[in-house]
Amino acid sequence: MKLNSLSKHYIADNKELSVLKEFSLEVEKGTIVALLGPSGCGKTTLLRLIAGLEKADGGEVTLEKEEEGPVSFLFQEPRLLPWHNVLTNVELVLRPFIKDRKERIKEASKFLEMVNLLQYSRFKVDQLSGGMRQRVAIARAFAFPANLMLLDEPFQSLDQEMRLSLIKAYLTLWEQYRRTTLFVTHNITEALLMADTIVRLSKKPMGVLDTTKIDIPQRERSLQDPHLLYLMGELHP
Amino acid sequence: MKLNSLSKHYIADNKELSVLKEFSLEVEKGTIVALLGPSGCGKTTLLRLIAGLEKADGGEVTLEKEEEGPVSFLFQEPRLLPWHNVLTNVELVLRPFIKDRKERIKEASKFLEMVNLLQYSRFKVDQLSGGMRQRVAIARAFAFPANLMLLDEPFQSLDQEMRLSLIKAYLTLWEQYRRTTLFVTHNITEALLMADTIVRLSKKPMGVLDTTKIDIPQRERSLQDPHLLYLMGELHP
Amino acid sequence: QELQREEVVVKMGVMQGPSGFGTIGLNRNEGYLNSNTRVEMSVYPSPNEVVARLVNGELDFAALPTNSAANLYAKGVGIKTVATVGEGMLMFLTNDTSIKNWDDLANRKISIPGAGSTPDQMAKIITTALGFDYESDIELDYSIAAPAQVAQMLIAEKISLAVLPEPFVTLTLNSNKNVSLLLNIQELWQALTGSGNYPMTVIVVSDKFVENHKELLPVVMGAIEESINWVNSEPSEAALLIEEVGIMKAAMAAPAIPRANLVFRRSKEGKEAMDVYFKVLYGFDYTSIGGELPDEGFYLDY
Amino acid sequence: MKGSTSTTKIIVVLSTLLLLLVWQLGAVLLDAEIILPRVGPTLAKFVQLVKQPPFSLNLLATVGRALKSFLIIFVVGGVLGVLAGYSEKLRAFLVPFLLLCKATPVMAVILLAFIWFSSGAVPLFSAFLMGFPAMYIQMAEGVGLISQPLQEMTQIYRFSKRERLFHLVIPSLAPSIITGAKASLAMVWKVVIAAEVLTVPRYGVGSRMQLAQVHLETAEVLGWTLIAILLTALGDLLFLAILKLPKKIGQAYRRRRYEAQLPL
Amino acid sequence: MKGSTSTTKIIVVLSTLLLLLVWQLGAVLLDAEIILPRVGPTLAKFVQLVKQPPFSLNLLATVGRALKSFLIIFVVGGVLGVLAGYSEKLRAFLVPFLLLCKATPVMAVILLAFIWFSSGAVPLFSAFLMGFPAMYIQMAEGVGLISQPLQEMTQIYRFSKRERLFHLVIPSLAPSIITGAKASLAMVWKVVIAAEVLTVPRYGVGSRMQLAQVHLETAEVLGWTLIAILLTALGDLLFLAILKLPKKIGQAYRRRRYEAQLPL
Ligand SMILES: Nc1ncnc2c1ncn2[C@@H]1O[C@H](COP(=O)(O)OP(=O)(O)OP(=O)(O)O)[C@@H](O)[C@H]1O
Ligand SMILES: Nc1ncnc2c1ncn2[C@@H]1O[C@H](COP(=O)(O)OP(=O)(O)OP(=O)(O)O)[C@@H](O)[C@H]1O
Ligand SMILES: [Mg+2]
Ligand SMILES: [Mg+2]
Repeated sequence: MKLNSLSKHYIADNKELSVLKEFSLEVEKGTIVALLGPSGCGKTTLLRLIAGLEKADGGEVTLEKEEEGPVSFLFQEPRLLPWHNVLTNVELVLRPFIKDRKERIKEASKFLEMVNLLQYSRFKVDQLSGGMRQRVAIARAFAFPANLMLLDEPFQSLDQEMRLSLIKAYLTLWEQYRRTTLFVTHNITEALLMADTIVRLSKKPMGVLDTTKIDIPQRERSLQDPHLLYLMGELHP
Repeated sequence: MKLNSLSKHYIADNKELSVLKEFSLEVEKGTIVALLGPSGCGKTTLLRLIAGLEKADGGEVTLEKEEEGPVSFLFQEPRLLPWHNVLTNVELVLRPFIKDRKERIKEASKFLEMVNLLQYSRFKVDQLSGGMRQRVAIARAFAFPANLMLLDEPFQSLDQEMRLSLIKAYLTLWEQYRRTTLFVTHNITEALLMADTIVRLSKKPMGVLDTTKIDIPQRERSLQDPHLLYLMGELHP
Repeated sequence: QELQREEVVVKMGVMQGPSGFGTIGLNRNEGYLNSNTRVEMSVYPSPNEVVARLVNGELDFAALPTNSAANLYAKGVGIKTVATVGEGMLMFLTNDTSIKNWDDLANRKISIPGAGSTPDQMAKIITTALGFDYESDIELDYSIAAPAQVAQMLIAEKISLAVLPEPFVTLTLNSNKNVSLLLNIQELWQALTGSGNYPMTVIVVSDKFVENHKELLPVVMGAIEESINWVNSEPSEAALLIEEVGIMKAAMAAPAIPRANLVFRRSKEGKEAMDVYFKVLYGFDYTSIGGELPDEGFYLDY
Repeated sequence: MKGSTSTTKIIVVLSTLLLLLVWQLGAVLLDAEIILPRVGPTLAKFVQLVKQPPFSLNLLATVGRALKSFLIIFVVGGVLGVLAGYSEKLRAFLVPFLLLCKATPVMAVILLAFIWFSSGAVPLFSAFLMGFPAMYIQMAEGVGLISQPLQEMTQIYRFSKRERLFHLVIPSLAPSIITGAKASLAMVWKVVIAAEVLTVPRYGVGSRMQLAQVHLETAEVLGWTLIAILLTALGDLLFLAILKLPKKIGQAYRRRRYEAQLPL
Repeated sequence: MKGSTSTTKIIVVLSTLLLLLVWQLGAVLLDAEIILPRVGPTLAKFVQLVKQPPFSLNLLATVGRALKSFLIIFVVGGVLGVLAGYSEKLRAFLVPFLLLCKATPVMAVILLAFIWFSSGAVPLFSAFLMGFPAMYIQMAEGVGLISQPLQEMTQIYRFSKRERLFHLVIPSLAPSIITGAKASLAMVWKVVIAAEVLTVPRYGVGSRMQLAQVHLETAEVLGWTLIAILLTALGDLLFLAILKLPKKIGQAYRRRRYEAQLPL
């Protein structure tokens, strides 16, 4: 995927707020890219532009052939359908792909199992805690057979243990399909464990501060690894 | 504050879900207590019980005299008034305490400065990014002159730098008034830097796994401190 | 001993339409009958309101459909009838040239303005007398309630048969040459009952007024009689007054006055015709006169 | 509005009794049976009316008209409202028509209705004109309140038109549908009866009312009015039942309330 | 509904023209001037009516009545609605009264109104009965849609009653207030004119209509109808202006929409 001098501005408080100005970034096909940046710098805006939810003022997004088609977007908020239960929320996005209802429920349940919510399948959305909602959204995003993954702070409001287990689960999935993945995070550990490339962003208008490539295959990484620890130190503010 | 065998259950999916069962905890007056626990274990429910937003099925909350009166509750979601701008959202909670409008705006601005949003004072809530909203909520909760602070994942969706600076800011405030503070977090670093006591919680029904006291005064703590690093290792899952 | 007594205001209510024509002459001298008696006339759009005000005691005199007067009396409202001021003036009209005779009415739809009104009752009485069962042999349609609108539809030839009162009869005949008189209800009534025309409008007076101002009764009634005579003799002048109080445009009222059968008959003289009328109504639909024939007390002579 | 608990039921009964008391007091003070009969005679008349043989015919005729109008309004108003909610152009296109509906006095239209339709259709037509705007506006405004983020979500996850309709639009609109339908139905009862009073069809509550009115049988008029009130009450109860019974709609309603309760 | 752009304006004009065309076609086909005159003569009559001297008196009388009824409905319906939204007991207490409003045929009430008030008050009274439920229901349901989390927030941060009203309740209710007020106002125009037709006060658009009707001046009836339509249109424009002008309300309205758009 290539982001080619994207520009985007908003009007707020009677002033023009330039969020992106000729922002360019190249993302290698099939890799995971972590985006780190201060709050309000424009990360969500960038993902929305890529997903086509927002129109850029200038510039363009070029996708590789394998990246075209359905996009999975894990929004910064869970965005669940409040009138459905947990299972239906996940199962619904599988409808175009799995015609058989039983099969579909089985597939959805697999992902609910992954986020450890299988026993809450029949709970209504308003009966869940904040973290549980986020996990349903994760199950939905991961279950959707997309060619491109955009994840906006995917593991926020989850405890450390759940975080690590979901990272592992995602990596297993990713190794299977090698979907290009962009994910926004504020957690350096997360970035170190998952990303092929870590991109640090600056504010106003958003620009690339630095790019760090990590050559260790994801499944071999460990937080005890001195190279990763070194990188962590480097990346810390 | 004493939590005395609190019980709370919900009805969901036609079943009874016991969230708290005879849960007891003692919190020393004027200290900061961090609550760590898996997603969905009942942390938010506990804070809501203390704040009086939910009624316990049994047990009671006993407050010290200094803890009675106004409570500041930083909800898990920002809960801002969408028809007001950033400044008004903060300024409104100061009305009963500062009669003079100019004074009040000055005070509110001080806290907006703290969360680094002063220049966004006139932005409407729907023009903010997720992290910016959270920061407005933080400014409001900190500005409110409460005798008891309940913070539900206060620094979620903020970048590392902002997190550290807000922790510092809160500690400065806290040293001034010594308000008893309960805060929920999934971030062990946060807990280590802020808490006098770290309470780890278990699930179903919620119970205290273990309690760790940290005797180093907050302002002397550093992430390089081997004792803290040791504790971090201990607390990691 | 012509002392300047306090002025007496006599409140009179009439309905919009031809029943309000006769008394219009009372307005000539701003309502003053003499130096200290003044008639204050109000025109109400529907009989309902006249009834309400009468029951409420706000009116001393009122012009009412004859059967409504009997109905009120039967229900114990303190009123009496003092004179008949209007007689029948209803016609069957048609714009369908294929309808020439009364027996052509079979299976036709006849538009009647106002269910339960005098046109409705007369239509039922007459068609029954002609040998129809109005429930099945013909169709009485009430879906256009206002006589003006029925006239409108007849002129526009959107309906073909209707029963209409004056002045709409005159208006319709003048507006569309295809419209013709099919049946004169009055003539049929006379043939049927052997009596004269039926009383359609009466003047009633409240018992309270009779009690308090018995001496004024002849004054007021005399003025009404004089007014009716004046209206009948000077239709175009009367029409101007009619327009002024908001009953109807002069141009429409003037040609209709001569055909509106405005009369003045003291109750003593009119009682016979009323008796016949009430008996027939009683046989047809006794609720329309309150369930019983009015007794002697209904008629007041002065 | 929650299901009635026993307290609220008692309050409803008490306040009904209070109204009856006010009526009785008014009647005693007025002391004119022809204008306002007392409660006793009216209720007696009411019972008599209900027992009289053509009662069910009159009732069914009115109920039939009302339900027919209501169904037409519900479908036409619902569909047009949703479409107009999405298309600013359709909304603009319908502005004059809606104005016409809202502003044209029934009287001015009755003649045209009489010509275009059979006379029996006049109540239907008037009811449509009066009831349509309520439903339409509720739906059009309801569409504007559909959650934009959820809309984006269905877009991203490629919901088909059908799925979007059933899993986003209809559940989101449930409260609007119910408010609109309730308002329209209440309107429809009233207008149908009023139109019956005006056009006096062979059978109908309004026809009976009109005749009773002409005959100055006030107790009967009030008796029929009571029947009209009970019909309306029945309609309301039906909606409460709808809110309770079919889980989907009811839940959607409650859930939409919840959704509206989400903070920033 | 966004402010009208030039495209939507053009569409409104076109659709108005279309309606006029339909009218003209209908008139030509019917070919009965007395029932449906053509567009030209009607517009001519309209212009003539507007120029005639007592025009403004008639207009002002009707507008006065409508605004008076509307204000009463707005205040009474608004306040009672909000209170009923909070108190299930008040809601239950008002159930019978509301039923009465919704179900009692205007005809049955007009008689009583004749007696209790001067006939000038009959339009006010009828308009109140017809328009009150729309406002009340909107407000009562609107209260149910006030964000529970924000309500909790104001509780925690100890907002005074006054502050809660101005910073939570009223902004949250803004869309309900506007929908309710629009619905009521539309109803009020119609009912006031209908009541004027029935009671024929000295001045009033409805009175003129009734007289024109009696005189079979159909063009004049339609001319007055046009005036009624324009009045209603004016009311709608006023609401659009209110939505645009005072920043607070307008923004609250838009923001409430945004709030409703928040996902779980
Ligand atoms: N209104 C409700 N109805 C039914 N169940 C509820 C309700 N609110 C919370 N629960 C349940 O109570 C449990 C605890 O919820 P709570 O929000 O306290 O969790 P938490 O510890 O704050 O989790 P998180 O870290 O994810 O926010 C969850 O299992 C949740 O499903
Ligand atoms: N609709 C809008 N109108 C005006 N300004 C907006 C709008 N949406 C976003 N912005 C502004 O754009 C900037 C970037 O927002 P964005 O949501 O992309 O930030 P972010 O990097 O995702 O931040 P966070 O980590 O806090 O989520 C912010 O300053 C915000 O105020
Ligand atoms: Mg963001
Ligand atoms: Mg929580």
